[in-house]
Amino acid sequence: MATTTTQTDIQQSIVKQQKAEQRKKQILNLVLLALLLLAPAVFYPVFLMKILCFALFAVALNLLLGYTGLLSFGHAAFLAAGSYTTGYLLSSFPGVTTEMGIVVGTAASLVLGLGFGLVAIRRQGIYFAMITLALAQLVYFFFVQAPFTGGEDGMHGVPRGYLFGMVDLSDNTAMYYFVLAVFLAGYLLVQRIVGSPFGQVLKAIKQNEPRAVSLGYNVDRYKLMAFVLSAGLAGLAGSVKTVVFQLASLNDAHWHMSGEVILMTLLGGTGTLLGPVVGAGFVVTLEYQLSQGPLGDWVDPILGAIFVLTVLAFRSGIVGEIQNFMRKNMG
Amino acid sequence: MSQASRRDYEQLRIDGLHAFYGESHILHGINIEVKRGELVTLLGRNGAGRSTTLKAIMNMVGRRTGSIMINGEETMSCAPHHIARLGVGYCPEHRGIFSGLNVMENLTLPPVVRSGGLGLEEIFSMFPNLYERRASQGSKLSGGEQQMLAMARILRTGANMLLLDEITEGLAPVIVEKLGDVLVKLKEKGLTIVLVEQNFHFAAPLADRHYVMEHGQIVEEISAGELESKQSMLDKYLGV
Amino acid sequence: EISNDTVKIGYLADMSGTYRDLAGPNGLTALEMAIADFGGTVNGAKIEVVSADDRNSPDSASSTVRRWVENENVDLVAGLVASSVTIAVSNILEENNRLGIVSGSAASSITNEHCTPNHIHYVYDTYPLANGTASAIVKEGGETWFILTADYAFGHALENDVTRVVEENGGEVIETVRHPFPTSDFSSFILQAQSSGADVVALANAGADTTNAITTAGEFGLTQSGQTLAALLLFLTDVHALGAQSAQGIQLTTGWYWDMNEETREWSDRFMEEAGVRPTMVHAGIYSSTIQYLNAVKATGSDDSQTVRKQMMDTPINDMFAKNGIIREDGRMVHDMYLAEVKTPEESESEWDLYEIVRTIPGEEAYRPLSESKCKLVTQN
Amino acid sequence: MTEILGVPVAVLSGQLMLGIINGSFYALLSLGLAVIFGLLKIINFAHGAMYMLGAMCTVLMFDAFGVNYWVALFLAPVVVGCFGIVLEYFLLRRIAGQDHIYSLLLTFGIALILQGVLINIYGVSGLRYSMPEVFRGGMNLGFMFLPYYRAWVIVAALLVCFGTWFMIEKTRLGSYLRAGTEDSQLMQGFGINVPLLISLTYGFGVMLAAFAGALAAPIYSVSPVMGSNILIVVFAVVVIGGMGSIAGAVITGLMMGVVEGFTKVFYPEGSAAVIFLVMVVVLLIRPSGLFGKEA
Amino acid sequence: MSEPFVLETQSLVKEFKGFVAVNDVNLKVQRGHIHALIGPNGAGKTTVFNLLTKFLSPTRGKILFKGMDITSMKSAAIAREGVVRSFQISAVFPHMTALENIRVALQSFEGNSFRFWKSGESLNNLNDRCMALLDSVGLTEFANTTTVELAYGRKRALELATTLAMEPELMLLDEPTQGMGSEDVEQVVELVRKAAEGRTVLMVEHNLGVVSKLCDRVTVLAQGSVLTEGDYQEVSDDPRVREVYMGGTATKKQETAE
Ligand SMILES: Nc1ncnc2c1ncn2[C@@H]1O[C@H](COP(=O)(O)OP(=O)(O)OP(=O)(O)O)[C@@H](O)[C@H]1O
Ligand SMILES: Nc1ncnc2c1ncn2[C@@H]1O[C@H](COP(=O)(O)OP(=O)(O)OP(=O)(O)O)[C@@H](O)[C@H]1O
Ligand SMILES: [Mg+2]
Ligand SMILES: [Mg+2]
Repeated sequence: MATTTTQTDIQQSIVKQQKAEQRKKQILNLVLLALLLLAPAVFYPVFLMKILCFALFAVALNLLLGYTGLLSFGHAAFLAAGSYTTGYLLSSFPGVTTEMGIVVGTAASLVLGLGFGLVAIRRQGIYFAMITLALAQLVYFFFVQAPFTGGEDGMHGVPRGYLFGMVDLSDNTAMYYFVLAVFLAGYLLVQRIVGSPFGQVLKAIKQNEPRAVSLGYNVDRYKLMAFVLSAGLAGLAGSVKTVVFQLASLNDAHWHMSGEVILMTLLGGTGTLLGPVVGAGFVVTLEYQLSQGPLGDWVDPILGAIFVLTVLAFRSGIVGEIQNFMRKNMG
Repeated sequence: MSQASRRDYEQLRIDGLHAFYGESHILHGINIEVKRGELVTLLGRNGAGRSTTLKAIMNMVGRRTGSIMINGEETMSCAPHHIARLGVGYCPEHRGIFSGLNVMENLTLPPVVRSGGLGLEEIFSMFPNLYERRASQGSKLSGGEQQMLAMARILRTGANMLLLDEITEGLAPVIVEKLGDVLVKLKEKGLTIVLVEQNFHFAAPLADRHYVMEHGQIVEEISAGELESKQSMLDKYLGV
Repeated sequence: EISNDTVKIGYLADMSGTYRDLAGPNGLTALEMAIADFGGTVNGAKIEVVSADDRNSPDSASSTVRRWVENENVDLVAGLVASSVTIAVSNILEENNRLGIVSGSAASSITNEHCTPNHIHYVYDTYPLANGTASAIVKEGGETWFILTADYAFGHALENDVTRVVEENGGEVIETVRHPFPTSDFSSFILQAQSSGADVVALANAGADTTNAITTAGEFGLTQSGQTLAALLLFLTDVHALGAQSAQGIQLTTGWYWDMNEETREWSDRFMEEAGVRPTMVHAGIYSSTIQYLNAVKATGSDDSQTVRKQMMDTPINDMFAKNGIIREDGRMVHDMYLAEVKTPEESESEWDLYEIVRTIPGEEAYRPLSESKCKLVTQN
Repeated sequence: MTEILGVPVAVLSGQLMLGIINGSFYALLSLGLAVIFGLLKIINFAHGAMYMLGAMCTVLMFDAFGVNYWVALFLAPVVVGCFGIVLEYFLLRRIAGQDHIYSLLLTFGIALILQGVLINIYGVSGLRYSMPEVFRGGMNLGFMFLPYYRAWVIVAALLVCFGTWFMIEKTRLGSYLRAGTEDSQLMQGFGINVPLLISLTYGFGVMLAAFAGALAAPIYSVSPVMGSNILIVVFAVVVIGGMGSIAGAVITGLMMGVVEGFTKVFYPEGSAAVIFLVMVVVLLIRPSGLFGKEA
Repeated sequence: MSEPFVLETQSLVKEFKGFVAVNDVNLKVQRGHIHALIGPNGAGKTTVFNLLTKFLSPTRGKILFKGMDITSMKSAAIAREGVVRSFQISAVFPHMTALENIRVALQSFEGNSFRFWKSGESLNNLNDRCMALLDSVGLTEFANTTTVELAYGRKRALELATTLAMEPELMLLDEPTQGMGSEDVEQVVELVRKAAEGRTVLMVEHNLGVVSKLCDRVTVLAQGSVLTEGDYQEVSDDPRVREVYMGGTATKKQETAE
């Protein structure tokens, strides 16, 4: 008898804890939403949109890196695939509406992600990272050679167009709220995925793959699914970015971009939902601010120093460290 | 060194040892004394902190306070490699076989710290399996073979104080028996041994004294002679 | 009327990457020298400068320039190096009706298919580079050509231009090879060039690719075996890096050289005091174009882009950078170009004494004639 | 003249030779990377920067003190190696045992700092360094003109590669190194000064990169950015060879030099991408690389 | 369904580069039995397990599960068929709580694990069963503890609970009592006995006390081949088994176990 009461007690306390965490998450979401809704009043919208695009990109990567334990070193390929596809459609086919362009761009990345995934998914650890890098380099080569990308010059003058044929996106504020909506959709989707039964399995795979196999999970399929979802979201980020900036360039496909998004994610904190968002915001803001000021030619060394510092002093990333701190000081 | 050969010489003395893994406080003031040539065991339930005690001696836990004297020398500020050089051989709980090295390499890996260790022939005659598998990669050994290798490895170094963590784990009864004989021989040679064991039937006939641990503390010290009289108390602690 | 009573100039260039040395932080120095020389104010209005690193990324450049023009009232964007950045920026400038003066980019498409009524291309482009060097060499008897091209837009443009010039002058391009950008080991390509048997080996690439190719050509004795090496785009900084020893005898086309006359020497001495190096043609162009811009603002009393551009087009440029330079309706600043030959170590008297000006190529001859232009501003009329 | 696919055999043999030379650089660089990864489990993104430092050191020592090539070839790696040890001691050591990705981030940060600072001092156009007198000129092999210096590159690189392989696979020190990477704490428990061993290993790996840099100084444009592009190619080489496999890194380095060389003849545009194509194919067939041990 | 043997191997052979680890093993495990596989170290027991669950593929031979040939099936598929193993070296999900560890196992039956759009709360209905399982291995109070923080023995208990959660038809246990204190061994014996009701268990175990108490049938493996088979008494009386495996302790052990 005694054991059953303790059992239910414990179980209840677990559920209560879960509820409390859920509430915390919701409050956090609301705070985030409020901040982002009000942000254009304070900050320059184009700049905010850039942050949101990269934040979505980083959130997509984090689904793999933070929750599945797969380090993809080729995510730039998906960003660029979304970016170029949308750019090409919108500038070459006047009949294509903005949202159609974005949807097709995202779909292109999904397909590319599936291709990458099928090739890469069975490799382990560092080999996985490197094969994604290699594939991304081949994609880069394709974009350099393909005539429609404009090569090194890039693709310019992509029209922003009208959303659903009604909202004029050339207005920065309208564009901002559209980007915000897309970002939130992506963010909440990842939040949902991570908490879902599927997300639990991803976590299990990350922590002990052979064990997950022996529990009857076909881990390759799970990993592939996660990879494709992540690629699609990265493509979505690329598509939206193209609409915002009205251009697509090779920078999006370069391996530096793959590296940068990893850095953003780590800096913010992998395995936390908000981490990549904060990391992206931080890196984009920092690069922007530094490149403007008198330290213009010191951007790289300063970024480098920040990375070094992060690894040495705040290993769990900005958000991770805050969480740790709160945990410690709140029992 | 004349001092060291005196039988009642204190080989190991632990005073007020506390140890931590990050935030968690595992050992709460442990006091242990082991004389030269003695074999003592650390008994206790799972999670009592026995392995942690051995690791703390080797300076392999996060943080420790207190005092650990080996051969009369304070080692709290020593790096692990210095501790080994004092003649301490450590056989870890999870065997610690190097998967990238083959059996031979694993075996000859620990540097000889003192003369008087076992030769390779002696070791191979003790564990013929290892001889058969000598060119195999460490990771390809069976569980028991790894255990033998982990034990054999430190016998070679000539260490005069052995810290052995669950060495009978996963071994076939014949081998366990043989291992018991080995420990007896080592004791005869004057080695000091601290043994952490679950298999009380294995440890009981070998040990001079037993320390019983619970929740990171020593709760009882029982000498071999007292074993009978204190059996029921021991059973309570061990939950038999 | 001058908006906000300030003329605000934004300097945008690669401050930390591959193109740093040809414009970069020293370009900002040139710009500031120009403002100081102009007197620091124009018609009583302040002249302000903001600067930013474009990180060679059109995204970064766009968000910077958008904020400059939309929020900070920047009137002129100067510098502009990587062509992807330049094209992206010129689109924004057109949208917001501000002015840009491009000093660093090489692509001739900037005033051709990508022309806008809102920018001016000031210093050089691929067209005269090919024109100057290739025609001179063909005339000296270099009939068959092997072109080593960097495999990106700039390289392709240069390659096309060279091929056209060579063929127009009666020469023949027998082989072109496109190398990835960037490449560090050119030995394989140099070997191919050697075995092609061409008279002339032309390098249609830039920066480290060119210097690497030249070093390797020297090592493999390309010129000893009788072939001529032609580098189509070399900046003074590149030649300086190579040194007279490795670069001697190379012919190249430049828009300006510091040691041409008293005026250029006087200015570049001042520049060297500030920056510690001799100026490239881009640095000189930034200085010159800024002065011209401020003159136009002064003359018209306005900082409206079209007014100023019109005024600049109407005023021939005569300063230490150009003689009788004219800004055409497509935005191209047409001025004389120079065919230079790198001096031998014996001839070179100092670290920066590197060029011998062999010939002056008149502007009209050097640049793409308007009749061939695809610029919308030209074809509309 | 005999031809293969429309290219004369003489040209192809020349390209083969050049491929091997170029491969020697890859071999040296990937060897250092493999040593560091294999033994320290550090993904050394600062490797390109160390290569660059080796070359810069060679040039700067000449400019400042007139240090000649031979001395520099020895001194530059030592200086950079010591620098590597300092880095290891003060920075990398602190993240020992953490996930790979932290070492990646840390070394990437270090590379950014080194490169950025040097760009601000020396610019990007490159520094001059002239070919040492003894190596001027070359020999005619019949099918090609082989500069003496390139011949020297092969000899030097192969000697160093072989020496390294031997030390790691065949000596006792090597077995300490290999074991230390698996469980350094336990190794220390056996009485081996693992921290020192690790510092020295990192220093040594970095030294190999710097040696390659010093070798490259007379023939490639020496500038702060020279390391950043070669980095991922070298990573690819290490992966194709099998991470951590010393012999694999060397052999694959040479092979990739040759593959790239031939691509430069048949499809020059693709010569930068071909290594990645090879990598994808190899990993599809052998998931742990050509010489990697099965996981 | 009516074959008496749930699992059968036919001339199973596994060679590693010239070394024969498993040599022509014909193993028959009867439905409802607790069947022990014992033998000296390196005899090939773990390897047999690895073959049965396809962590290794056999060089030759056949594996039949309920009469069905599963020799060429993949690991995960075999697990879903109902053959589940525990690991010799403890293998939990270290950064999940004990409860979550079990839930992941239970979840694999729900068949909805692929639905990434489902809310995580849908998993809470599994909590009751998780708690029951945890309780049965004495881990109730650790339900909400992150697994890394558990002592070794508790990890093993958790591992066992996870395996049970899979409701396997055939459970493969590789040294389930290894590293456990004697009190826990007792508990595990009880647990295995309980768990074995209605299913079949094949276990490797060096603790002969456990074997003698639990097992209906014992197969002795030595040097890759079957040495003998029978119930515990028969096997322990076999002088060959005493020589290669049990040594003099056999009788002693048996006494203490009783
Ligand atoms: N790396 C670690 N981090 C945090 N806590 C740990 C760690 N290792 C062990 N512990 C905790 O320390 C306590 C003592 O563990 P220890 O391994 O010393 O126990 P033990 O007596 O050897 O038991 P066992 O029989 O399980 O080996 C346990 O409660 C365990 O949870
Ligand atoms: N991957 C492998 N490659 C080569 N040999 C192997 C491999 N795996 C196992 N072996 C060898 O096969 C033999 C059988 O190993 P196995 O792990 O099956 O033994 P076991 O019966 O489980 O022993 P234990 O009781 O010690 O766990 C051992 O000698 C081992 O060294
Ligand atoms: Mg223990
Ligand atoms: Mg086993």
